[in-house]
Amino acid sequence: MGSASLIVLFFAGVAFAAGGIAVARFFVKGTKNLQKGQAYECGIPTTGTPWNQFNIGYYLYALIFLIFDVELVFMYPWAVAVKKVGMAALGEIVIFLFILFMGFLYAHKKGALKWM
Amino acid sequence: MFLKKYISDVFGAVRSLLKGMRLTGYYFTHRKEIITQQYPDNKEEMKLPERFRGEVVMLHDEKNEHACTGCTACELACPNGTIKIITKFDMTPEGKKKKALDTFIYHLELCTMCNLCIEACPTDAIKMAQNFEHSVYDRSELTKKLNKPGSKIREGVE
Amino acid sequence: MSASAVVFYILSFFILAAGLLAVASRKIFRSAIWLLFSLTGIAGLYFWLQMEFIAAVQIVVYVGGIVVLIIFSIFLTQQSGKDLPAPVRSRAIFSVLAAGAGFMLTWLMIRRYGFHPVGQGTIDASVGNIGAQMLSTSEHGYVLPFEVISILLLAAMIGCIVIAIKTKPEDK
Amino acid sequence: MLSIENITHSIDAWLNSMFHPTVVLLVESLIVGICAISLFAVLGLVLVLMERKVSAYMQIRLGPNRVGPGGTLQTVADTLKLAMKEGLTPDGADKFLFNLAPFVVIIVAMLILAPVAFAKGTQIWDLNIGVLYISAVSSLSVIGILMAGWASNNKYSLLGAMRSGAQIVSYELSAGISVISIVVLTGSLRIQDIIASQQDGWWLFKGHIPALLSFVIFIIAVTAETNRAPFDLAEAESELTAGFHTEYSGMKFALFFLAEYVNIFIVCAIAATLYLGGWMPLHIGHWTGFNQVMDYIPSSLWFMGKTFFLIFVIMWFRWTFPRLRIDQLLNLEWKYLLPISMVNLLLMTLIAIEGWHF
Amino acid sequence: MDVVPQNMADKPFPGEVHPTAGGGILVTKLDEVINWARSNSLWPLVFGTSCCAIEMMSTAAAKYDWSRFGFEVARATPRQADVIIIAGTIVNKMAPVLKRLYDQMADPKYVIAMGACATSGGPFFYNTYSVVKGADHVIPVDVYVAGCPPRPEALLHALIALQKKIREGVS
Amino acid sequence: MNKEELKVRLEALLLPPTFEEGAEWTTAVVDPAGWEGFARHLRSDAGLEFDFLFCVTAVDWRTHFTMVYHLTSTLHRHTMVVKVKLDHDHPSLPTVSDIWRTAEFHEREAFDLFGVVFTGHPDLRRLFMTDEWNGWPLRKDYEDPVNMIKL
Amino acid sequence: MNQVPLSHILFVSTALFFIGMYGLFTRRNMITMLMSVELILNSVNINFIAFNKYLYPEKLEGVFFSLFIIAIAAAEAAVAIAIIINLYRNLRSIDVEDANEMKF
Amino acid sequence: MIQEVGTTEQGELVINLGPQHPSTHGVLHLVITLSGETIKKVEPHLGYIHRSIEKMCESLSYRQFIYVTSRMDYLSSHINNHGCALCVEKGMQIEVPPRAKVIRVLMDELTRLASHQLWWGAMAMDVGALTPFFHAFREREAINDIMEETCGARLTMNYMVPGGVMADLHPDFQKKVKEFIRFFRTKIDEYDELVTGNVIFKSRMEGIGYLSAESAVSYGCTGPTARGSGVSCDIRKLYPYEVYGQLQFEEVTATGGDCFARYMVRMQEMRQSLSIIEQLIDNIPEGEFQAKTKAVLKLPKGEFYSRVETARGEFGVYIISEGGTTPYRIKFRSPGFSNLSALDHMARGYKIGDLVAIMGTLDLVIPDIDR
Ligand code: SF4
Ligand code: SF4
Ligand code: SF4
Repeated sequence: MGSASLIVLFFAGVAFAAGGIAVARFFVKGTKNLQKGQAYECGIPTTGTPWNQFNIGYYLYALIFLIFDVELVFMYPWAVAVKKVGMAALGEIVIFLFILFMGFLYAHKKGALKWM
Repeated sequence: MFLKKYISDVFGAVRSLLKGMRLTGYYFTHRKEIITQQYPDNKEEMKLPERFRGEVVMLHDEKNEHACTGCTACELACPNGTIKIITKFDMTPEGKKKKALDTFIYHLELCTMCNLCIEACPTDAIKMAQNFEHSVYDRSELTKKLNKPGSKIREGVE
Repeated sequence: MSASAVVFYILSFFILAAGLLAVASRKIFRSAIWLLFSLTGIAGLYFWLQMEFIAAVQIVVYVGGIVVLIIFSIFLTQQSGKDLPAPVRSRAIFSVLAAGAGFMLTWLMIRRYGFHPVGQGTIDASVGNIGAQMLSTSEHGYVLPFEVISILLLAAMIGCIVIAIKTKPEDK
Repeated sequence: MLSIENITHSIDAWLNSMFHPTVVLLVESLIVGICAISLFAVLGLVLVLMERKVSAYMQIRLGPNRVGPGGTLQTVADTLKLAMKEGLTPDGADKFLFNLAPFVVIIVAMLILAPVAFAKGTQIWDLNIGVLYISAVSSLSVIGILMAGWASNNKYSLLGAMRSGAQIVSYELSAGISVISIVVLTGSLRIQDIIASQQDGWWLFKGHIPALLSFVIFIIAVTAETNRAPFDLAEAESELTAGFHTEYSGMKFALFFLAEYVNIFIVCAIAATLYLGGWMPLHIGHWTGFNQVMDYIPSSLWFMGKTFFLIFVIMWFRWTFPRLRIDQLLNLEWKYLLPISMVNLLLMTLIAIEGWHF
Repeated sequence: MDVVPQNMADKPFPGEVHPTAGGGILVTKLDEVINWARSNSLWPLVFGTSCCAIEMMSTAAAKYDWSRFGFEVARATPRQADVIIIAGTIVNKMAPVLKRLYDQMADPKYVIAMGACATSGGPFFYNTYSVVKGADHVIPVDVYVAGCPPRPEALLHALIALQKKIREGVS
Repeated sequence: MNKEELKVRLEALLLPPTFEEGAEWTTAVVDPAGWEGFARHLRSDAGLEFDFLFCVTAVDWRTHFTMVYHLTSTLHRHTMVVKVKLDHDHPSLPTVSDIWRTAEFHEREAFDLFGVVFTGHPDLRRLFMTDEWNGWPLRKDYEDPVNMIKL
Repeated sequence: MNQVPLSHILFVSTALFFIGMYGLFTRRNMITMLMSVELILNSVNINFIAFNKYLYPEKLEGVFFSLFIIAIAAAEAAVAIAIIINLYRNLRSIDVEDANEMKF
Repeated sequence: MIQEVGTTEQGELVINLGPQHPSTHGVLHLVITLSGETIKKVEPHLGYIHRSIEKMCESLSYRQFIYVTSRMDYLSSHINNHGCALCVEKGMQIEVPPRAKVIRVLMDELTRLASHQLWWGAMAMDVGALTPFFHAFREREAINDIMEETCGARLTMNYMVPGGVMADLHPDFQKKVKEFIRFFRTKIDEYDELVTGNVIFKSRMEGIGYLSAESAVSYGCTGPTARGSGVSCDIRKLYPYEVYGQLQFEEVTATGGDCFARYMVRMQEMRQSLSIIEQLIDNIPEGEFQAKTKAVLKLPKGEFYSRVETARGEFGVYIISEGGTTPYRIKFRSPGFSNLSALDHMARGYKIGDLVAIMGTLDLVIPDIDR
């Protein structure tokens, strides 16, 4: 099957998830009480909301990831063509990776890959 | 230098990980190491040590007689009020009034199996049984009367 | 209308609706999610156009990268539970009018201009061809941009780090 | 010989002979959809049971053995139970996204199935960018997790989701590079081409040390990408109770659970395809006799065997290792896996161009 | 802290004993299947307050291995758990937490009171100012198991008793 | 230093305490006012260096309270006990949590169960009981008809 | 594919472009503005691909252009977000208006 | 106040860990202030298992109160009982027969082993390795079986009585213990293989949760927690009771002060306990297992303090007697209480994952802290 399969699979996924959830909707009558809907935090009422600024050290990784991700994207066509093109391709990728590796080293040196 | 350390780091790490995997792998492949006892199915062959304390029982002989004089020593010895002894006055043949046990109430739900009551009992009327299957749906079922209905004190026990 | 066309219209509707919600939603996290859907829809459009490679790239870079980054920065800088302030009424009207007028204008131009296929024959937009052309040093080769991209990425990375790390000591 | 390939072909032929092409398409879609759904269900049941049994044996105990013969119905009972459990939505949650998240995760898991070759000629769509497609679509699942974590309005969920966000995106890189290093050898992204290139031996054996290295890196990276222990920080039980799915219950939780296992299956299938030849039986160079013997084993068995072996390895990891801490986890990726895999890729390229592989 | 004993504030302790839901026995085929599934997949909440929790862990561990019954999937969040095994003493400060955890569980949910403390306060029944005299003052309990602590087999027995109860559709 | 030497050494202090006899360890009794200074001496004076406060107890004697501090020195391995007598109605005492960090929790405990107020304590709150709990449960006159079932 | 005229695809891309424009005009928050910019870039990409497909099917130029646009967009997004975060750290706000006041 | 807001100005998040949480080993409630993943502050909230044992003991007789103490630190229940019995004996000046002394020490060391085994399993589980837990319980079950045979219960044995032990050793005791020693010697090497040497585990432990010797003393830490920082504080060595003075064993200390040091101290202690048991098992003197005591015990007026070394550190019993049959005031000095107070100091600046590891190496038993 061709690209139609994506549509089929998409709907299969929807059907699967919806079916599963609907069963419970249909059969189970949950009891209601005041505390049920509150957020769970080890049995203690939560204070404040997590939907707030959140000091995370992850974003630098995400930034650098994005750059490398793009690099990866360019490497796919390269990888496919590399056997056809031969040695030149190796040279090209060495230059390509070398430049990026510089950036990587720089990031490392600057401590961007250190946890904050 | 840096590279050497880097590589030896990686190798050391992988070695230690493989060691752990070897051990779990060993257990995975050696079923004889499994020590599980299948509880409800092994009831027959299950042998509990005779000292195991499961619950307090009162010994009755075949004539439905027990050795409890109703002295309340066990009640006093019990640290958490598990035992309630209700006494009554029996008439001895000589026409004297004599204190005797009426009901031995035992709150299994309170008992901590500490053995102090058994130690305290002067006549060894009670002992620890090995029964441990105490699950009930209603907790009032756990309050027990230990002396059987109609039982009376064995002759000669003071 | 064939099935394929139906798919196209559904996809376009999806893209536009999600895009519209992305710019109109008052909850910033939802906004990001709608953007995500819109971008995924565009990837779907590329699939439909049989440009699988570009579609995959679209997903990898936009969905897997940029949107995740946007979500992270939302966590970092926003009270993501709070509603964004509603746009000022006058400004909203102006924007609608401006965008609408622009759209009409462009649309009219597009309608007027007839597009005619220039080239003949087709080339398979497969990864192999893309790769070959990318690596070729001939006139139509893209090897120079390919290398330049790496420099661009290097620059971006250094830029990011310099900017993001700048205030770090004060934080600590 | 009865093989899946023959069955699919005969069904296709029969349908085409009987009905109009559109009807055929519709019927086939239906079949594919049902197959996919049942595959999901079966995978979920089997893998969860397998996990429980594997863990039990490693932990010197018996594992489920009382429900059904030898405990085989255990996961059926679990699934039924979960389906019959209330699926509650917290009051404070963003209800729409909260309920959408399991859908996203499941749909993504479904979509990745498309190019997986289950047996010779059994593939839903032999896409020309097969492996790229898989790594692209699987990067979508992080969105589902982030969505779930954020929408729950729960601190544990949010922390877990962000951890997993950072983790998944990071490990995508080395997984991607590992894939590329095989693509360098095969010169094609198409799954069938990759498998065909292993006619005379699997890449793991043909590709010298670099192939082995990239295989190891790939396994580590996908373990991390699927949030499995020792990289299960997103749901680190001893830290964040249940991580991003803390607030999910009933079927909604089951869907996350299921998606996790299906993802494991898929990544292991990909690893098997890339390095162990997918459904390709074990062939060694020109030992024709040996190769023919191997061919007698149905291709689907080969595929499943390899995949399940890899799944077992990943489970083995889980039940052996302690969990990493978040900074160590990212360190591992950025300081070890990524540089190593980059260098490894260059080596691989050299091998590929010079044709040094077998 | 802000642990307002929501449920305790208005009623003085010991308060009332919560009755266990019961009554209508369902016997249709479907219910039978559902109850079979439910009874065989009781996922406990990771909840242990004191000594009994150690015996609960022993039950989970290799020698007694409650995974044979499919109980081993201990969930840390009440949303995904089916049964609370109250393993240990409940004190007044913990009672609102327990209540809250119970409330936050998704239906259907079950409770096992393990040990003397959870059943009745046990050793801490008399002369203590802070112990809840039985967990059923806080939440309804399905199965009680006495002992201090009950040995692992006793807990397994309680779990089997709970399975039986579910299968008969009593709760 | 043995018991006697320790006693001599303590008597040489600026505000010498009184001693109780017959106990296992040297037992000094000081009043609340002098306690903080005394404690500092105990902690830092050369030769004493009681750096390890291993037990803090409050005792309700119906007429007054006593705080009992068990101290030991990890350097010289000698042990002593300090008792501080407190008023029954308003028991209050300067904190020593800045001298021995461990006192912070122990004093909170004494506050929680006996109602002894430690002035200058960084964070004097209920430790075991809920914040809205009434009364000081370990005092002898504590009555709780609701929770406490007397045997 | 062939039943759909090129102009319909162009309609989509144009509409998306102006949706992005609208967002850019109304939003005051830098992150949402960045999101609008992404929409605009995407609409351009659609055009490149569509033109390539419909008008120059024998070439790959459009593909390459959109590839590079995506790369540049990613780099741009990365830098933009770094700037936004930095601004946020200094100003505790990422409203454009606030950013104007601070000249640096 | 911070708790009102949930998130402070600087993007710090206030999060509750416990009372129901897999890694707090019971009902400890920690309020953690986080900045990202980094811990800014840990505030323990206690009392979720405060069972008013001290109050209760004021109305229990000297025979009775011992059994409650096994519910405090239930993992060292024998040692707790031992401390109480010692204190009563000190007050009554009861001379314990030598056989009872040896039995007590044997039981103490077995308990310590069982406790450390459980700790090892639980701690490995905290850092995410699940299998060690089951392996640890296998050995623990072996000890439990021995205990059950002699004492009649698996966990809360109530075996010590003032003046000796409640019952004589089971005839099989010696044989079983020897078997166990042989068995455990092989298994403890497996422990090292599975966890100690593991690179992930090591990196989770090394340099984490640093506690200097001075702060350890100042915070009143005892037991392996303090010994991991190089503070010598083993009561068995410093103030020997029963037969400890005549035994050959080492006080294990390490100087690292981090989680790994504490971990190693406990691992070594297991080996030391084994050697103590080996020394004693063949030399159990014959004789009475219980001194003759009066039926009702009355302590003379006065104050009595006794201390023993539990698996977690120094356990003190402080009895103030007015001369009656019940104590006037009784105070238990629990090791965990002081150890816990150092948690905030140790955890600041580390990650959540580290906090869990630190708590693991502190080996907290919450009822012991709350009493
Ligand atoms: S065993 Fe202990 S608790 Fe139980 S009745 Fe006897 S003395 Fe009381
Ligand atoms: S059981 Fe024994 S101690 Fe108790 S009342 Fe009867 S005779 Fe007395
Ligand atoms: S019943 Fe006994 S063992 Fe269980 S928690 Fe209570 S005191 Fe501890």
